[in-house]
Formats: sequence, C-alpha cells, structure tokens
Amino acid sequence: MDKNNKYLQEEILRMSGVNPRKCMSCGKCSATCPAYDEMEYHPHQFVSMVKNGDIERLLNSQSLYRCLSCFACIDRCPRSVEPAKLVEAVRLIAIRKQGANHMTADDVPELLDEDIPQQAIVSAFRKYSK
Amino acid sequence: MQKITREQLIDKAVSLLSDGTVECVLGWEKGQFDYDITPAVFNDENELRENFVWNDFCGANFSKYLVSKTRKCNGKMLVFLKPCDTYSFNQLLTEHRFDREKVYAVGIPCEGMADIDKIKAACGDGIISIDASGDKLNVHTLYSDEPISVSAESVFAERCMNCKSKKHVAYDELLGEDGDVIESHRFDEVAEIEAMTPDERFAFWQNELSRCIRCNACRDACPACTCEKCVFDNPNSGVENKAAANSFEEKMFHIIRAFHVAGRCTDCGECSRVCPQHIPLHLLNRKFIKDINSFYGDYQAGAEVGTRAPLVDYTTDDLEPGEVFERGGDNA
Amino acid sequence: MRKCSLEKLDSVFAEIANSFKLYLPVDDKDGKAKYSEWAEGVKWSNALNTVRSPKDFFFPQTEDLMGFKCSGKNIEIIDTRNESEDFVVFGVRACDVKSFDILDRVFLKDPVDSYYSNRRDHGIIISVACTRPAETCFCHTFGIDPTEPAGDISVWKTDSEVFWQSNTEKGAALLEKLQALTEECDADAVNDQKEKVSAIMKKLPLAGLTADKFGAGKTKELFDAPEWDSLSEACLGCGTCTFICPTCQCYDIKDFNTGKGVVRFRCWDSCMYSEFTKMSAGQPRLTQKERFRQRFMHKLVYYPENNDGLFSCVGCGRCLAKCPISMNIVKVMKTIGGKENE
Amino acid sequence: MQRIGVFVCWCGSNIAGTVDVQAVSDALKNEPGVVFSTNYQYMCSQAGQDIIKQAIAEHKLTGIVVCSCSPRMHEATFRKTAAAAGLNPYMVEIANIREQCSWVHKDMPIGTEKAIILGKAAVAKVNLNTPLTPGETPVTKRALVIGGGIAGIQTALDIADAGFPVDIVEKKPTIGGKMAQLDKTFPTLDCAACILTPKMVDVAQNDKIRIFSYSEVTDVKGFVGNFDVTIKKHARYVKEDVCTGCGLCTEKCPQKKVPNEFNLGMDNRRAIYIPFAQAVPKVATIDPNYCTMLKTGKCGVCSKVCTAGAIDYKQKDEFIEEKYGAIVVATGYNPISMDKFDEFAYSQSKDVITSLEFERLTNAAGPTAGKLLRPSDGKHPHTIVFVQCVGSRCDSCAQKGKEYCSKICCMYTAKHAMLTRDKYPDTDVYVFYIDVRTPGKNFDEFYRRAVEEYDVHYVKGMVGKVTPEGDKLKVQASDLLTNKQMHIDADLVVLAAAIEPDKSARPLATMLTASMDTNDFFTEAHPKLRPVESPTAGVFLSGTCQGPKDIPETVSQAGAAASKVIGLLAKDKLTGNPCVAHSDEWMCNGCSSCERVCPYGAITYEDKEFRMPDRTTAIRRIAVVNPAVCQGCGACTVACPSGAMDLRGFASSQIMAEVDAICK
Amino acid sequence: MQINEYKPLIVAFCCNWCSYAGADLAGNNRLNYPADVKIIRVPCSCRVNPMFVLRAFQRGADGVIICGCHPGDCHYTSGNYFTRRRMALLFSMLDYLGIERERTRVEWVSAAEGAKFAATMNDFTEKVAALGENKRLEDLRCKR
Repeated sequence: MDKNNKYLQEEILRMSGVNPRKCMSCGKCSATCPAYDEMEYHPHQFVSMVKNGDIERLLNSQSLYRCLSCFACIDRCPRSVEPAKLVEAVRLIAIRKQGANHMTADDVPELLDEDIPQQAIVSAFRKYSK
Repeated sequence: MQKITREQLIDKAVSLLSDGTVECVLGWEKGQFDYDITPAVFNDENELRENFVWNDFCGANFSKYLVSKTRKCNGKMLVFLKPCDTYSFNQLLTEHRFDREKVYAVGIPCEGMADIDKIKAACGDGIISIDASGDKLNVHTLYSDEPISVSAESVFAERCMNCKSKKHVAYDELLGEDGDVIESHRFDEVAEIEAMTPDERFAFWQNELSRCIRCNACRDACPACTCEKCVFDNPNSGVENKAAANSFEEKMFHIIRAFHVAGRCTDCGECSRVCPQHIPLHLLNRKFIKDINSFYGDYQAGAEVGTRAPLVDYTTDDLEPGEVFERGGDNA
Repeated sequence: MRKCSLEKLDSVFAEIANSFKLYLPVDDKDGKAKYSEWAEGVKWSNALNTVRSPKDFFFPQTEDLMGFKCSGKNIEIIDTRNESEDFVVFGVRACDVKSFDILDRVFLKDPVDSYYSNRRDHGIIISVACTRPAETCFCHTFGIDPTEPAGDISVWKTDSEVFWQSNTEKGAALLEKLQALTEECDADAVNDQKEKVSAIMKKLPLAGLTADKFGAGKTKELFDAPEWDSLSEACLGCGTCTFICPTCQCYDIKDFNTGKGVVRFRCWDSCMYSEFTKMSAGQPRLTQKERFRQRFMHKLVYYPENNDGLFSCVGCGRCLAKCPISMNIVKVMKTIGGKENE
Repeated sequence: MQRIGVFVCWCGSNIAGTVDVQAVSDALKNEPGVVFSTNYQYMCSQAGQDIIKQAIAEHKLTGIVVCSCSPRMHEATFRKTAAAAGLNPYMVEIANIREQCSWVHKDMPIGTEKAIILGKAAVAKVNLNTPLTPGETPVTKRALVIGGGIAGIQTALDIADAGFPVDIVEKKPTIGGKMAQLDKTFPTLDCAACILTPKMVDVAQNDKIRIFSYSEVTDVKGFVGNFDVTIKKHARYVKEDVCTGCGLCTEKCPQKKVPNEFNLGMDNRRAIYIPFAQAVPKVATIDPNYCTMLKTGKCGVCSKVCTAGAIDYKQKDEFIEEKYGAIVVATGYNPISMDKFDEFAYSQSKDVITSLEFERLTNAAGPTAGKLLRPSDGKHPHTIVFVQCVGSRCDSCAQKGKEYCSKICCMYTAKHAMLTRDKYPDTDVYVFYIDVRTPGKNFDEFYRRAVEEYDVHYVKGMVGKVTPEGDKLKVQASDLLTNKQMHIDADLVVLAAAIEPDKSARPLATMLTASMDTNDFFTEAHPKLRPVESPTAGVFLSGTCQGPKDIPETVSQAGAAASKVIGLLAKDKLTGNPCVAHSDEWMCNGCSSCERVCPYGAITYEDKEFRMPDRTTAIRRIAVVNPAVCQGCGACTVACPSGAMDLRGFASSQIMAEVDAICK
Repeated sequence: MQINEYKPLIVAFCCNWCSYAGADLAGNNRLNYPADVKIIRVPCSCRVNPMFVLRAFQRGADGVIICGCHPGDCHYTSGNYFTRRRMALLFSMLDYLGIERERTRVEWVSAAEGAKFAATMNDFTEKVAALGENKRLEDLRCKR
C-alpha cells in the first residue's frame, strides 16, 4: 500500500468509525443495495477495497456517487460493518480534496429526472452545495 | 429540649411491665451530673421512677446491647429507640445478631442530642447542672452566678447536626410522631477532605489518627462491631494489637475497622461520640458510605431488614478499582 | 519562693528548654490540651488538665525493651534502650503528681523496673496548682490538695504572676538556673489564691465523697457486693478509662517479628479487656463484671492493702469525662460505699 | 515446629541457567524449620523423587518445599511423591522458580536473589501447613437427566446400561425432542424417526429408567452425590398408568383448532392430543388452554369415549422430591425467532419458512404427509431459495442474531437442497451462503454431491431482501463471485435460522449454580479437557445446551456425559478437595455475610448451644461449611468480619507469612 | 531511562486459575519483567483480604497488585466481582487517607495473557519506582 493510500485509509477509518476487518464477505450489503446495477464497485467491494487500502481507485470511481445513502446495507449487515458510512467517508475525502469534486452543485439540476429518489437529490445537494 | 417527656416513657414502660409484655426495660440511668448518663436495665417501677432519665444527653445507641442482653433475658425486653438507633436495630436483625422475638421496641422521637464537650467549650468547666427550656439549655457552673444559656442546636453532637433521619425504620410501637428521612449535608466534610491534595489528606489523617490511643472505645461502642471476637483481639488473626505501637498500627486498625463495617455502618456516629481523643472517625465510615452510594447506588444500611450489603453483592458491570478516582472526582 | 511576671514565662520556658527537653500542656486544634514539646511560640494551655495523663513520660504507652536478630541459627541481642535523656514536664496538676507516687510503688519496688526508674531519674516535674477545679474533680477524697501540688518544683499562677517553689534538690538546681528571670518573693499572693480555691473545693459537687468504705482489708466485704452486677451491666469493655488513667500501670510484653528481627516491646494493657492476662488455661476473669470489679477493687482495696493504705486513684476525673457510657469510679464508690456517700 | 526439607530443582539449565541453585539451597538451609536442603538436576525425575522420599524418611521431614517449575505443572507429582513416602501430600509447597523466576529474569544474581525469596515464602508457608485429609460423602446412586431429546435419551440409556437408575425429566408430553421432528439425517440420509424411535422405546422399556414427561425441575438443593431435586409434574388430566394410548379421544375431541406445536403450527390438533404416533409415553394430554371442559366445565367428550377411564379433569400438578447423585443437563435448543429479520419477509409470507418448518414439510408424518407443498396455497414450489446464516455469525452490536456459528445449518441445508432435487427434479434450488462449513466425516463429500450430482445452485453471497409479490417471492441477492446482483422469483424461501439454548436453561442454571456464557450456553469445567462437565461438581452437560452440535456429536457427548456420571455413581464415597473453607464456631457471628458471597451455597447456618465464657449457656447462630460443596475460592474468608472463616491450604496466616517472607 | 532508579518491592497476588497461569505463560514465552515483582498464589482474587494488602505495605512493600480472572471468567463464577468491589472501596479509602493511588492496582489477566501479565508488571513497577519508597504506610519497626 503506498503512502497516500495508507493515509487516506486511515482518514476514512477515522472519519467513519468503521472497522472493515469485521466484514466476513457475506455480500448482504450488495444483495440489498438498490443502486447495485449503477455501480462499478459494489458495497461489499467498497469494504474490501478500503480494507486493502485500494482507495485511489475508489476515489476515482463514479460508484461513489451512485450510493443513495439509503442505509439498507447498514441495517442489514450482520456484522455491523456499515458500508454506507465508508462510502460517506470516501466522499468526504473527495470533497476535501480541493477542486476534486467530480461535479458542482450547479450540475445537479441538469441531472435530475423523475426516477431519481428524493433522498439522492438531498444527498447530492448536501455534498455539492458547499 | 426533647418533645417527649421522661414521664411518658416511664408510664409506657410501667404499663408494659405490668401487663407482662416485657420482663425488663433497657433505658438510661441518671448519673452524678445531668449529662453523664449510663445505659441500664430496669426491672420494676421503683427503679424506673427513681433512676430513669430522658433528656438531651441520652445519646447512647442501645441497639448493640441487645446482642448480649437478649441472650440473658428469658422474656421480652423493652428498648427505647431513637430514629437513628432503629437503623442499627435493623442492621443487627439483618445479620441475625439478636432474636427479634425477645425485644419490644418503642420508637421515640429525638430532637437531637447535646455534646457535653461543646457545652464545656462554651460555658467552661465546673458545670453543676443543666436544664432545658424550649430550645435553650441553661448551664449552671461554679464560676458564674447566673446560668449560662446556650441554644440546644449550637451544642448538638456532630451526628445530630447532620441528622440523616427522624424516621423510625423499626418499632413495635411508636410514641409521639414519626419524622422523615432528612436531606443532610453529612457528606460535605468528606467532600472537603477529598478536595484536598493527597499531601494535605495525608497530613490531616496523620494528625487525627496519631492521637489514637487504641482504647477500642470506637469499636466497643459501634453497633456494627458485634463480632464475637474481634480480629484485633485475636492473636491468631495476624493483626492483633493492644496498644498503638506506631502510626502504621493506628492506620491498620482504623482502615480495617472501617472496611469491616463498610456497607453495614448505619452512620450512627457512636464512634466519634465515644472517642476520648476526638478523632472524627465517622469521616472514615462516611467515606465508605459516600463511595458506595456513588459507585453502586444509594444504600442506607439498616433501612430495611434483610437487604444485601453492598460488599456481599455485585453487578457484572461494576466499576473497576482503577476507575474509582475518576468517579470520585479527581482532585489530586 | 520566687516569682516572675506572666509575660516573662516564655523566657523562662526558653531558659529551661536550653538545657532540657521541656514538655507542657498545649491546646491542639480542637482546643484539647495535650503534653507537647515546648518551642518558640508554643503556648501553655489554659485547660484544667490534659486529656491523657502525664504517666506517658515515665511509662509510655509502648516502649521497646530490646531487640534480637536471628541470623542462621544464632540469636543476637540488640539494645534498643533510649530512656536516658533529661527532660522537664511543666504544668502537672496535683492529682497527676500524686499518681507518680502510686506508679513508683509499683515500678520502683524490687525488682526495680529500670526503664521506668531511668525515666524517673531523668525527669523533673514542675507542678501547677489548680485555680478552677471542675465538677469532676475529687482529688480531696484521696487527701490531695490541689493548691499544694508536689513535684520537684511547685508553681502557682495568678492573673499576672507565676510563683515558683522548689521541693527537691533537682528542683532547686533547676530554679537556680532561672535565677536571672525570677525574683525572690513572699507567699502572700499564693496563700490568697489557696484560700479562694479551697473555698471552691468545698462547693464542688463531689466535695462530700469519701473513700472511707474502701481501703485495706475490705476485700471480703466488698468482693461479693451485689451492686457489681448492675454497675458493670453497661460496661463495653473498652480501655478508655485505663488508658487515660494516670495510675493504671498494667502492661503486656510482646514480641513483634519485623521480618528482619524481633522487637520485644511492652504496651499498656487494660484489665477491662477480655484478653487481659490470658494464660494457657484461659483468662482468670471470664466476665465483664469480674473484669470491671477487678479494676475498681484494685484501685480501692487491693492496692491500698499492699501500699500502706494508699489508694490508687487520685481523683483527676478523667474517667468521669471520657467513659463512653459514663460509668466511673465515683459511681462505683457511691453505689458500693452506700448512701452516706451521696 | 516443622522439620522441613528443601529441594531445589535445576530443571537442567532451565532454572540453573539463571539461578544459582546451590546458593538457593544453601540460603534456605538457614530458614526456620528447615532441617535439610539440597538441589538436583531434575527433581521431577524418578531419581529426583527418590531423593525426596529418602530425605523424608531419613530426616523425619514433616513438610517439604520444592523449588522448581510452576505448581500447576508438578504440584500433583510431588504430592504423590510425598504421599508415597508417608508424608501428608498437603505438606508440600512449591516455589515457582522457573516460570516466574528463571525464565523471566536474565541476570543470575537477580534471579538467584528472587529464587531465594520465593523459597523463603514457601518455607514460611509450609511452617504453617497442617496435614489435610479430604472429606468423604456418600453418593446417591441415581442420576437425573433434564431433557428428553436425543442427548437425554442417549445419556439415560448409557447410564441405565451400567446398572444405575436414571430419571428423565421432559417438559413436553413426550420425549424425543427436536430429533423427533426431523425428516432425514445428514450425511447418511437415514430417517430420523427410524433411528430415534427405537431408542425411545428402549427408554420406555428400560426398568432402570423412569420418565417424568410434562414435568419440570423446580428446585435443586444439595451437592455432588447428594442432590435433592423437586420435580413438578404438570397435570395432564389423563391418568398416565391407565391411558392405553389408543388415541380415540384425540379423534373425538370437538376442539379442533389448536395449533399443532409439533408441526410448528403448520396444522392443527385437538385439545386432547398425543404429539405424534411414536410418542413415549404414549399417553394423551389435555391442553388446559383449549379444553372446553377445563375452561367452562361443559363437554367431557374425551371422558365419555375413553373406555379405559383414564380421563381425570380434577388432576392437579404433582411435586415429586427425589435424591440424585448426578444431574445431566440436556435441555437442547430452539431456532431463534425471525422477528428481527424483516428483510426476509418471514412474517409477511407463509412461504418464507425456517429450516425446521421445512423438515416438517418434507416429513411423511408432517402436515403435508411428506409432499413438498407451499404452505400458502398448497402448490408445488418450483424455485426454492435457501438462505444460510440467518441470525448466526452476527455482530453483537447489531443485536439481531447470535455471534456464534450455529454449526448444523450448512449440512442440513445441503441435505434439504439435495433431497428436494432428488424428489422433485423439476425444481430450481438455490443456496445462498457466506461460507460452507463441512468439517466432519463424509460431510464435504455430502455437500459436493448436492452441488455436483444434484445440481443445487450454491451462490456465494447473501440474500439482501425478499419481497412477496403476487404468488412469488422476489429474492434479491448478490453473487459475489460473478459480482452481480441476482433477482430470483422464488416460490419458497427457507431460512437457516440460528439456534439458541432453550429458554428453560437460564433458570435451571441458577438452580444448579452452574455457570453459563453470555449466550446462555452452559460452560464446561474446562473447554478442552472437561467438556462434558459443568464447573459445578456433579452437574454434567449433554447435547446442545453446551453449544451447537449435530446428532452424532450430541450422541457422543451424551455417551461421554453418561460415562462421567457412571464414574461418579460407581463410587460409594466421594473424596473432596480438602482445601476448603471452615468456620471457627466460637468466632462466628452468624451474620450471613459468608453465605451471601458463596457461589455454591456451601454455607448453611445452625443454632447451637454454647457454654459462654461467663458460664451461661447461649444459643448462637453459626455458619457451617459443607466441605463437599465448597470449592475453596475463599470469598467467604474476606466477607467474614470476625475472621472466623478461613481456608485450609490458603489460610490467612499462611498468606501473611508469605507476605512477610517476601517483604523481609 | 533513569540511572540508579529506586528498586521497589512489589507484591502480586495472583489467582490460581487465570493470573498465576498467565504469569506462567509469561515465563513460558520468556517475557521479561522486573524481579522486584514477587507473586503469591491465591485460589481466587477474592481470597485477598484487605489486611493482606496493608500487611504487605507494613512489611515494606512499595506496591501491591491483585490479579484475577477477567470479570465473568472467574473459575468460581463470582469471586472477582467481590474483589472488584472490595478493592475499589479499599483503594478509594487509601487515597482518601493520602496514600499514593499508584501503589495499588487490580488487573484482570487471563491464563492466555502472558504478554499482558508481563506488560502490566513492567508498567506497575515503573510507576511504583517513580513514587519511590513507601513512606505513608510504612511500619518503621520493619525497616530496621
């Protein structure tokens, strides 16, 4: 694991309070995820990628923004790993990277369509309005 | 001044004696002066009328006597219990130290007892007589022509100033009115000591405990110290000692004594009352009571019969010994 | 007789303290007097008497007698004695001075207790006459005059002056050293005071108390008195009376294993304790009544029997003030001694 | 004064490498009581032990100190050595100068100094040792088995086989337990009933075994070898000895709408019932919650049809008191409730079932007579989804399931999948798994057969949610290996629910003063070396009350527990641990402090007459320790304010002597 | 590290089932800790009477540590729960009397925690050494 990934990993773990080592790779998070098909990396992969320090790849993936923050994975996870919190933390890392946002708040309205859940819109504005 | 009168108590005792309810009466016997009152057993009306007293100096806690006296007595014994005495009474019952069937307990209200040393400090030596009127005590001395008047409250014994309860928790019969448990400030002094630095605390206790002459009055008067044989009298216990040999022995004695009564001490204050050296021994016992309350929840020994004392009880999530200092407020 | 002004007293103390360790009654933070070593700034207590008696100076509560050390299977004896320092005790009341006589008859009788006798030899007692006896005082019962205290030097204190009179050679020698700070005087002021105090003594509640019913030869009469039962009824069996008593002289000798050796020490013991004089066959006095009786019979009958009628109580009144249950020798004397004592 | 021998072991260079053993034996020679001191290369060797024996004889030793390895290692060895030489074995003390000295310190002078101090402490202790003789108590030669499942049955049979009487207490009307509800058993697929019911008959016919069915244990007193047990026999309103088990009443009873617990509520029974055809005892039982006669006093049909006259509406609960020498706990398990797993729609759809329900559905004696039909509409299911680890292996924070692996689910799910495919080749069977765990004889082969021969679709991944939609169950799951989310329209979803100890176990453990872990499984006396004993002497563990296990494992544990019981009952007397508490009756206050801290209930009180020092007599309450029950923890010794309570072998004086010696 | 550091005397009461075995394990694994620590074997931590603790101080110990099974793991089910209460109160009282709180400790060490045992002893010894000689609970007779 390179230095940057290591640093990012520590930051993510600290911010999220998640211990990915508790994951037993059952995949229930991915099984339950409503945005699964939108994602390049799925919730269980999120967990294992954070665990393995494969953060850069995660940061560069659009999957990050496909998570609806519905927290179904948190609710269902038998090991209390809480993948959504990891997603949240990785997003924060992206936000904190000055100018590294893949889009801004202004880009959001354009992307809106009727199928997007309300939760996702709120979530998007929360992320990009600052 | 006590609200209930000597005559009321004597009448009650006489009627219980004459109807055969009790065989004898454990009460207070008058002394040389108005203040040196001795616990005594009265067997008939004459003795009662002649020698029984009830005044502001009847502080002695009778509960402890029941352990030995009920063993000797065949029938029932009448005992007068002040509110604070009833706690000791219950605690002794919890520990099966006497036969409840052999006791007829009459609860009597108490307005607080006077500390003769405080009176002497206020009025000087040579006290010839003390009479009570209202909330004043009039003290006649050899050295003043007029009686010196002091308010009863100003000469209350320490335990009465910090009275924890005017409620009787045990009795067969109650004379006068029952009172309530009182929000007292009895832990303030403990908190003050806790607030000192360790060095100050050590100096404080070194000064107090070094005065100990190991007369054992505290132990022998204590209603919780009813051991058939005290470890400090038992040569096989490894801690036996007759006299204060050095400062360690004093600490050992007082720590272990306080520990042995921890969770059982009702805070009756007899230890401090009887100490000829005026060591504030109640502050050791109260420390344990305060700790128990804050670590394991409020507990008043003797409030009920049959409760489990905190030291013979536990919960699985009790605090760790290392945490006591955080909980007790870190003052060091 | 010599005198000095009250203001000069500290200089006198300083002068004495130049040559001796000087102990005198000093108030502690609770206002209770106790014997403490004098040093600059230490004030003599106004209290009538100390809580503990001065017998500690000659017969301390605990005292190491000797030590021994085992190395391998050998025993080496170690001298631990330290009672060879000269000292002065100031402010001893008449009753307490008398108590030394009583202790002397025990410890200085053959075989002489050398620990006690050494301390006696090295100690100078400066007594002080009483001016304000308390209600608990009954020294007169035993023929003690509180206005005429014995000791190596007797002292009377008036409102403005302190009067000194030596009674022994030791006393005279010490007074000699105080020549510069004191002046020769007559005894008028002292006599005045004596008269006044004697008048007060007659008004004391215990003025009429006598020990006539007690003394040598009364054992048979008093031993089985029925009153012992009720008197001892409330006794807790603590050692307060014994340990504050100026004349109680019982002790126990014990070995303390320090791990590095053994210290043989003696400490006060009390006949009120259930373990007192316990032997392999058990205790001779099994009940508190017997132990209680022992204490008072000893003071009032056995001791006089062995010591020319001298009672082993000096009427200091400490036990009257300190007994947790207010049972004391006066109550015993009045109850056993019959009505005429009241 | 003792005559003590000191024996310093070199343990080759283990001790001698860091400790000057000669210096140690020389130094200890001068300690009080020591009359002999030596050192030797290996004290535990035969030659070393001979040195000890010889010295005991030669120097008339009354106590010995061995400075060697940990007492946990060789205390027993040296005690035997002493005993062989005629010395009381409890006159031996070990100074641990290996594990706690030579192995943790590098410096020779420091190690030597510490070894001497540890030796001195041991000498100081031995000086105060007294010869101890273990107490003896008689053994009641009867065993109690609590629980009549396969574990209890096997234990009882084995004990009875050795000639000891056994009682089985079963809270249900029949013995048989969970195994009676099962269809086939893995990995051999023999029919559960075919192998269980003969054993149940054996139990019924064994004259050494009594069955208390429909009964519970309500009180346990006493201790190993001498338990006094109260058994509450619930009124079944049928005279057990009269009922012939003809079953006529169960057909005539007009109250037909009682959920049949034996079929997990998937069909109904009558208010008077026999749980299943092979029940033992085969006796009808009236369910007082549903019986019209018992509730309203009107009906009495069963009584009328019973030709034997076995019905007794006035029957009362009966309490039986019996003495036992040993108690075996075999209280078994239950599947956990699915209430907290809403995502699987268990409460929303009848077609989401647990594996135990699946057993009943496929059992020939079950509600569908063995045909696999959907509970909702009785149709034949085509797509069946099995979900493993439902409630097992959960994180404790989630507070939904259990942290442990339920152990049996992988195998029974493979069995279910295989049997389904075997019987109904037209079905699609999916098994969603996290891991497949098959450590057992022929287990993995069995699982592979399901995959390879029966084409069961094993998918690595978990089901995320199940949504009933029409007559289908929409199953959304992940397939981790192909990294796809799967959507299956299933007809039946079977949940492999975690198993948990029976609810009756916790109060029973309290009665037995047996300890439990946080999951309410009984704890073993030692997890490896004493796996079928509870830490409470005389209480043994059989089956799933100790932890999840399958039938063969349960049966072998049952046999092991039985052999432990037989070993106990075969003794006429029990010798106890002599290092127990004892109370000095002269000092005891009778205050009950000790009793309150005793975890074993070893302390009782009695009123005893004493001749007091003042020559009067007094009745005093004093504590009495039962040495057979006391385990020697010493909690009472500190609770006792007067110091009346002391512990043999670890007396206060001995511990203080050690303290003194160390602090010299 | 300080040179000429005070060598304290530490008395460690260890329960037979967990902590004593933990100490043995520390030995098996050759985990060093100061020889100042002397272990006394007791059946259970609940066998430790406060009198023993004071006795150790009287006789010259500078620190006393009591080790038992982790709460819930007591070989005797509940012994260490009582220890926990007793020692919590005792230590609080000693602190109240002005005696240094670092001189006493209770630590739960299982039979598997050899490393924890050694680490605990290293840490405790270091803390007690920093306090120096026990002056506040000493018995001068035992110092000669």
